[in-house]
Amino acid sequence: MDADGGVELEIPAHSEFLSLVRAVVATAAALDPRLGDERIEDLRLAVSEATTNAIESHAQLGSEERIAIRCDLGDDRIEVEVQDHGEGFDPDSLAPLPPPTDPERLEYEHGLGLPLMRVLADETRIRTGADGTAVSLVVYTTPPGRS
Amino acid sequence: MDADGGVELEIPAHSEFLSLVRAVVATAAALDPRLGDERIEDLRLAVSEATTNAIESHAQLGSEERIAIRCDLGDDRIEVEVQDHGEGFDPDSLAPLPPPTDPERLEYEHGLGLPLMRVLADETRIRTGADGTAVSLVVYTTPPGRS
Amino acid sequence: MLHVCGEIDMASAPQLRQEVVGLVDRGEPDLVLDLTEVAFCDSTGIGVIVAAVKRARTSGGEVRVVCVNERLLEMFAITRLDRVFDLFEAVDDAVAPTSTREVI
Amino acid sequence: MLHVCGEIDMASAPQLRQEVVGLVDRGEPDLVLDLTEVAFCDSTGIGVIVAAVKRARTSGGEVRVVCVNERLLEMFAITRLDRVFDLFEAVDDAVAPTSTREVI
Ligand SMILES: Nc1ncnc2c1ncn2[C@@H]1O[C@H](COP(=O)(O)OP(=O)(O)O)[C@@H](O)[C@H]1O
Ligand SMILES: Nc1ncnc2c1ncn2[C@@H]1O[C@H](COP(=O)(O)OP(=O)(O)O)[C@@H](O)[C@H]1O
Repeated sequence: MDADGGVELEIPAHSEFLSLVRAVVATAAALDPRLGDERIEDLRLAVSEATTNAIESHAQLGSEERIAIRCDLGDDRIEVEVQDHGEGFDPDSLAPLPPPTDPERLEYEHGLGLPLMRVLADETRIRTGADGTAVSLVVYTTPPGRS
Repeated sequence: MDADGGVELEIPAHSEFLSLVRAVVATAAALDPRLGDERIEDLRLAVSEATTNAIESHAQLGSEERIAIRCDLGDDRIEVEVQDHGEGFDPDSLAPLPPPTDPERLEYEHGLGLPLMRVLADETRIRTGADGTAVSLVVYTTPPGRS
Repeated sequence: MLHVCGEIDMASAPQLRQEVVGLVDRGEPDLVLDLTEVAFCDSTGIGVIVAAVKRARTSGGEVRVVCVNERLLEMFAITRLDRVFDLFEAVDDAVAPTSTREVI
Repeated sequence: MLHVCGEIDMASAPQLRQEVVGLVDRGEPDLVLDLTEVAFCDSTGIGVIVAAVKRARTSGGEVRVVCVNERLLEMFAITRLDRVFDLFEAVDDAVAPTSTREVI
């Protein structure tokens, strides 16, 4: 990710700033004329999910540290990275959701964020450790694999 | 200005990011329910002017450095600071605009930004030097002088 | 019947949860949740709807979700929740269950 | 006549300047500049209008600015430009100068 070409936003880890993050992502994405409204909306929602998780991770630690959101407008993609200083997690060990036919399914009010991000973004990368988590969400602006 | 309570935005010094700055300022200001649409619009325009000057100052140096915009939601005010790394200027030695009755007035396409900021914001502070300029724009959320 | 409008996210979900669960608990287990005017909803909002459905079913009732927003319908599809509870195209469909039509 | 819409700022001003100055230079010194649909305009945009007026007057013409947006009218007042050129409430007023009415 080119650190100098993009937009960087830092917010307090409070849910009232989520709407601001969404506005920034939508406005930054709209700078690329190739991206349609649908894809902007995909990215906006995915970033909102990632930022919600970041805010939650700080709340769990009682951390007053800030959360950083970087938007990079690349040649063929928009990449948004959401970085927190929470205690990290293991994405591979999350319990899968029960199938919709299982009455247990209604016990799962949570656990929808990551599955949504993975469907909405063209690429989702998670780097996580004891110092925090960085989630990268990529939406292609040109059809991939054509170069 | 409380460095930890606010929103911080960094943008490349290019005019295409002005609309993003305006969106951030308007969304951040709207978080304070006491601020009406009119005052949000005042702040949005004032910050747009300050950011335009900041972008120009980098263009003059050919600088690829970024511009920082900090929004702080205080108890009785919203303060936005626009900081550049241009070569600074002397606000006191700017030539005043000719009066509107002077035909010369039409020679002045520029020089409107600072006068506008001073009218739109409740406080305008400029710190400037050879390392750059920081313009602080304050809009009160509660009537001042009532405490 | 509850008309929800605006944005449902982590900031607004707690209040919505209180309202929805409160309605079900105060004896409205057959709740119509009208999401027609919702401008934005993320997984936190979806979680509130799941909570409402669960609560209602526990009391022998059902929550009927009215939703035309394509983005929201997509979210219900991605999370497979369209199989867990019924979605209606219009409030009238949800209120008169004999003439309802499912959207997805 | 030029209808301007959208946002006029440092990003869009160069193109607008080219169009406006081009029109005046190509023999339309009596230009009507319709700002009714302008959503945002800052001092860079105001500068373009000043440039157009100057250019037109040099050719013995005049630019008539149509503007109802309160914010923009305020900006013309703060910069005292409402005294430098005339502002009109509607395109019709600007086009038929005998029946015009000044806004401020
Ligand atoms: N940034 C993060 N920091 C720490 N834990 C996280 C982070 N993102 C996700 N997680 C963990 O992964 C789980 C699943 O996340 P997600 O699918 O978004 O659903 P939800 O946030 O609703 O629980 C979370 O409950 C949390 O335990
Ligand atoms: N951030 C800044 N860095 C350097 N010079 C500045 C800055 N802001 C303003 N100036 C100087 O002050 C002048 C007047 O600024 P302003 O009133 O905003 O009008 P304009 O930008 O249209 O010239 C500018 O032309 C510039 O020389």
